[in-house]
Amino acid sequence: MPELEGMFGPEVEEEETPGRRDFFTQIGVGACAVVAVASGIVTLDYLEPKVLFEPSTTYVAGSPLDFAPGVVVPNQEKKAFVIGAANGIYALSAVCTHLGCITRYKSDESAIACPCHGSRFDLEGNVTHGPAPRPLPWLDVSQDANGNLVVDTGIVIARGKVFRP
Amino acid sequence: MRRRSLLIVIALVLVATSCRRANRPASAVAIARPTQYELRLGKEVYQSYCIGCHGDSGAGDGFNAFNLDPHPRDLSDPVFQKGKSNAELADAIRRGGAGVGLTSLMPPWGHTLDDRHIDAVVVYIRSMKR
Amino acid sequence: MTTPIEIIESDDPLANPWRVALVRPDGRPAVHETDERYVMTFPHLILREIILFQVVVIVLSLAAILFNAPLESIANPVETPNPAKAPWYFLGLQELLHYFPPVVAGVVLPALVGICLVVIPYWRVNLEGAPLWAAPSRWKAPAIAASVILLSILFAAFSCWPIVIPTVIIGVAMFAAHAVRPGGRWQWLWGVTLPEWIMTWFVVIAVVLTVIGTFFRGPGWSWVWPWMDAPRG
Amino acid sequence: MTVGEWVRNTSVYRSVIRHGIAPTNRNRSLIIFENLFLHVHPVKVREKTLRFTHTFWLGGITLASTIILVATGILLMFYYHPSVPQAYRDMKELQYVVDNGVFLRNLHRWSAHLMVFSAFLHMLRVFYHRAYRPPRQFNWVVGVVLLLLTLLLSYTGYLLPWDQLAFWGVSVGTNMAKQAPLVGERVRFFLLGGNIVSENALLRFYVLHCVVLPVALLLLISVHIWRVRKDGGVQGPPDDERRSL
Amino acid sequence: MTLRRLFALSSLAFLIVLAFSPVKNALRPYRALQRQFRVVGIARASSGKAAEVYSSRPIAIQQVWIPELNNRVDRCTTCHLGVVDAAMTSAPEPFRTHPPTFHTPRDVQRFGCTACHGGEGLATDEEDAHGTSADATSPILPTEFIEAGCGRCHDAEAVRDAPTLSAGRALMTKSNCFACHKARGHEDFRADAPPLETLSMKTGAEWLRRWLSNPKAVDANATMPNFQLTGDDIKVLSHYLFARPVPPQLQHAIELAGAEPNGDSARGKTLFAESRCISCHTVGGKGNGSAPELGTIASRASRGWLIAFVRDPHAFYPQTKMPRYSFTDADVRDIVAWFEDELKDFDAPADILTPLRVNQTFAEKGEKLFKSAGCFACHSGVKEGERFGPDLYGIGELKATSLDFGKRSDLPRTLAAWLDAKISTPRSFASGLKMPTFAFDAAQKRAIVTALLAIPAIPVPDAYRSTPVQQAAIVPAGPVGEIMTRYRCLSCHQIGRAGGDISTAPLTFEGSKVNHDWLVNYLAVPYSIRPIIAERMPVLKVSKEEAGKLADAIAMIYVDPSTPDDPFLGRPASDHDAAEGERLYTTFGCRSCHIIGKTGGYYGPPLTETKARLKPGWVFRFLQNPQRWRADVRCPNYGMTDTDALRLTAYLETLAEAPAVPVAAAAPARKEAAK
Repeated sequence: MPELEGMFGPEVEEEETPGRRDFFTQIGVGACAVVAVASGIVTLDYLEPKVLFEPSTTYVAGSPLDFAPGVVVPNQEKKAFVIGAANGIYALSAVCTHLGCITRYKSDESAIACPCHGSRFDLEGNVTHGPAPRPLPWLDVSQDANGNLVVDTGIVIARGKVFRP
Repeated sequence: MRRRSLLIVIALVLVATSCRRANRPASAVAIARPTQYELRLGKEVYQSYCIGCHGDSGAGDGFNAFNLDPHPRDLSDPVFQKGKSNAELADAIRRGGAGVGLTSLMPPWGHTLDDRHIDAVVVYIRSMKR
Repeated sequence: MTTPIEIIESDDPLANPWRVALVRPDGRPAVHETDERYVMTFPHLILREIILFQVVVIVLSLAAILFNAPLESIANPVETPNPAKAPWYFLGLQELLHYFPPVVAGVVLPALVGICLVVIPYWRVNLEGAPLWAAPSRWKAPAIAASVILLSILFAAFSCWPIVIPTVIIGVAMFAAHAVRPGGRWQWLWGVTLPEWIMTWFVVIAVVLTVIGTFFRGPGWSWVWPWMDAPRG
Repeated sequence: MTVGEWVRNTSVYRSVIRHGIAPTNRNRSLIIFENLFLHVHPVKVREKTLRFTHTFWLGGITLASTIILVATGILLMFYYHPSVPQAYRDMKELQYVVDNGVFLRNLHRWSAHLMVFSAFLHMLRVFYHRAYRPPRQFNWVVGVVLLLLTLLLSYTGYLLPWDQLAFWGVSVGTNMAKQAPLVGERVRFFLLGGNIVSENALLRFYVLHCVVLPVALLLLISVHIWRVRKDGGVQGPPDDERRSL
Repeated sequence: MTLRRLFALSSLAFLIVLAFSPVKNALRPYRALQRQFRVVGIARASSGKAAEVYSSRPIAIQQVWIPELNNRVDRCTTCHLGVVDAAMTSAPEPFRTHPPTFHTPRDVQRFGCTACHGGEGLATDEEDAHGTSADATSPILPTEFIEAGCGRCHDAEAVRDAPTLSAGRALMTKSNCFACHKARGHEDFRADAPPLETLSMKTGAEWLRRWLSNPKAVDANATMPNFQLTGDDIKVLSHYLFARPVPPQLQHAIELAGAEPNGDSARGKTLFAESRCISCHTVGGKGNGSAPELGTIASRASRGWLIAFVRDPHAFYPQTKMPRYSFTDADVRDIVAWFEDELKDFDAPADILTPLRVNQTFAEKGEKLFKSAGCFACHSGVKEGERFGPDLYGIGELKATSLDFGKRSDLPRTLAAWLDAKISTPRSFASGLKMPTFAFDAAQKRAIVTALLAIPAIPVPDAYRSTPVQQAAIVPAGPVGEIMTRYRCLSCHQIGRAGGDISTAPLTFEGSKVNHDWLVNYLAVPYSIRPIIAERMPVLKVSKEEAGKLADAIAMIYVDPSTPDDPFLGRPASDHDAAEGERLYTTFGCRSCHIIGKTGGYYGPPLTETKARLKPGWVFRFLQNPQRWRADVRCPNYGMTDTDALRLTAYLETLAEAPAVPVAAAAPARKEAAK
């Protein structure tokens, strides 16, 4: 719009030299930019929770003696199964790998079944039927000072790593 | 540009130093003194179980001491205190005289007192040093 | 680029492009002036606005760094602090409650103030802006004197001295304005309009009541001196 | 070519900001009228309105504190549960756990006080400058309503920390409202969602404080500022008696 | 100042001021402490791997969250990083390991820190967490009163590891605090102060004046506090008390007794000593001290009253702990004759026992004062809802700022100081206060303050409350129960959790412990079982018939089902076993405390008469775990095998002599023991 240029009159200048003016402008704009960026970072920091009020991922499953081979003990709240095997004890996540429903143990069929879409798993977590894409993950099992089994649903371990008390 | 960033850095440093609080923990190597709590617990245990033979001040002059041979140990003796570590004292209390190769007249307390009581008694014994 | 700001004073719409149209003085918007110095909004106004914002943030941040917002113990419906005070901007009202029946102090007076504020621009006397004593009339002085005296007596009947005293002072000042000589140091007093007198009266009372309520009231709404330790209640 | 120049030459930049950066009056004008927020300003302003004593910037201070209040208020909402006793505990969380939480809370609190204070002073300034006169009558009324909204906002926010100060401040305040003839009891009942200051009251005050009143306030502020422009810009001291009707 | 320069300056100021809070945040003290902890931890780590754990610790807020315990959140471990870390024993604060207690370190996750210690668990800076400022909502409990923390959950019991707390609670009960003050768990409290009906026939105006002006000065064992009554108060109260009618039966009994001839003072002295009255009373300060001092008893009570009272204390004072001895009429006359001869205040005026002539006007005033001063709370009992003093609910968590310090500008503004002053000099806070002054010493005051600080504003949830099984003492109905009531067994002995603490022998399982025949003899003529303890059971003059009934009932009722009748399971111990047992007796060093034959210590009971006294099953179980029935038994647990315990039992069962060392031989040791 060069034809409009004249409408705005000549450029308005102040008494300062351009160098000085630039310097002050730059300080001002620079400081404001730093504030903008820094407040963004500080805001992100502010929004990051520093403490969590979430239930612990570990729970005490009981004495190892309670898990003879074939015993399956589900824990609804922590969404896990603790299963006694011939060579030890292991824990399975009860969260279906399909869409996250909580699976149930069918004692009459010795299988784990998902009520939502009919996925089925064997006692080692392998998919035997249905839409589930992956086997149920194995969870970390350890022993506390009193000798009780402690399951950590937050730690997934390699399949087949049976815990021997 | 350089002057600007310099100014900003100086400003930040100024801010940073001005709000540092003088709140430093003691040096890492310092050893804390026994708490009042431990001393009190130790004293209670001592006065329940030990005072009869070892006496109020630990000098081995309890009312039951007269019939004991060998005589109960003078626990306040600085030489004795220096010669035994806390672990040795606790061991002697736990296993008794017979357990550490001394007289069986000093009974073992390991089944009666738990570790915290024994440790507390050791702390209290240390406080009886003349 | 060192030429000073050049202010263009012209009625030429091409030279003053912000003026899209000229309107008659009785129309809207009421843009009358053509003989003023104008400057570019950017940077002159925008920069000032930014600085203003920055200063406000700086002042408030300093306050926020230096003074923590009050936080007392968790609300306990069975333990009334003594005195239980409303937020500071309501303490004038709470102070009024000390003198007047609740309906008057809690409803009538605030409602009156609110209505008065709203109707200000629709009253002729407010718009004319003539000094109080500019147009001499026979009834003005007696009427004002009567109002001041009546109001004083009314509030005195409730022993509301924080209102009576400002009322009397303002009343005296109004008549003092009548007496000031033009051209003297006090000339501005003569120029004060009636609405301004009333508003001043209202502001002084509001400030006095709020200050009393905030600083001078202790347990049981009794009078305390803020620099003395309030008795614990 | 510096990075700045390169950025300014990208088509994305140019699609957003259409004017150059050279300090020409044309660019400066474009800055104003190509920006939604600055558009409320004219391109040029009367120089004398920039003087401090013209307005004492009181409206600006009020607006600035409003902006601070909105920003800090939104951030504070992330950590606030309007329930008993969690509300009070959240104050402690802000203080002890959340990074900069206590600073934001302080800032919010002091800004609120400043806003009430500066809005009141702004009203006095306008009155004594006789800036309520035509054509600004309506804007004066809007301003009075804004002052009322400011008071209500501050008051509703007063309860939210759920500490003794808040609880009894609000108890005293709502009991004053109760004195109104006929409607007083009902008003208090509706305001508190019950007969006592309880969790219901906390929730109501929360909704009023965070949704209803701010929306009303921001709408009216827009009207208020728009009307300032429409009514001929800020009006300073009435030195020019030609304008009195 | 040009606009741009102003802009530059304000922008810089804007930046600096806004940077303040984040920088301050980054420099929060706990972060520095956590870095310091890494250094300390690495220096103390036993292995490279352990050091690795310290160095990789994140700098973050630590917390213990216990939703079940009033949603408690304790962040103390943010700074106190070594609380459960055994490597940090004797490390500098705040990293030091918590001193081992019953609950630490094992229960830290279950209770957090502030449940016991107080303080603001949410806080992450020292001043707020410890609540050291005057207006802190929750100041930390001073270490001096730390046992108050135990009392928050253990709210109705004596806690073994908290002797100060337990002592404070016992002292509060004994001092009848709950007669005036409401407190949780003490709603049904009834003071057992003596009834005042027979006062006009018991004592005189002068003695009453002395008593009312300061009970402790008259009798050091007095539980009644000093009401700081004025001369006029005492006068009108005396008139009221002397105006109260005496029940006709008692009046009759006292009058008859007063008319009886004088007894034999010398015989009375012997009887008094034999009966071991000082098991409860004191004479000249010697004795147990749980009952009144008898050193000046003849100047305190009239002869007739004393005779009638000793014959049947329960008719005068139903709640008394004093047993009704089976004295003959002459016995009592003799004992009181000895009182009249020897136990007298010889400096007292002759009219100390002269009754008052009642003025009815004064008596009416006195009745009002009896009510307004709160005398009735202890002496006539109060109905529920009529408690005289302020409630004690939540007193342990009052905020210092809400306390009324009144005139006491000298006190530090803390709850502990306020409570201490309240129980030391209750009336120093303002005029017109009614709480009387108790004469507590410093240790007692500390104990009571501890017990008071243990009363929380909100009781802990039931899941966290330690609720001891409140079993009432099983006392059989019928004649045996009557005998036990008459002799007030429970005044000294414990049965279950009920009963007095004077005797060290609880009766709960006494039937499993001692032989029936021995018990019959012992009840008739008790003797001191342990030579170092001079105090023994009083000679109650129990008849053989009564003793037999009691022993039968004890053998039947107070039985521990887990104690075998025959530890040898039908295979009688051989001589070899007994010989082995004798060897073990030496090996274990039992003789350092026990006497067999002529040698041994005075600490435990002599074992010479074991077969006659103790049942073998009980001996066997005792040897296995001496603390089985009473935690404070001093005999060490040797961790014996069953075989060893059985052999030792076999040996002890061979011992059936009469006590080898007469009681008097242990005399030098008694004073020590009495301490």
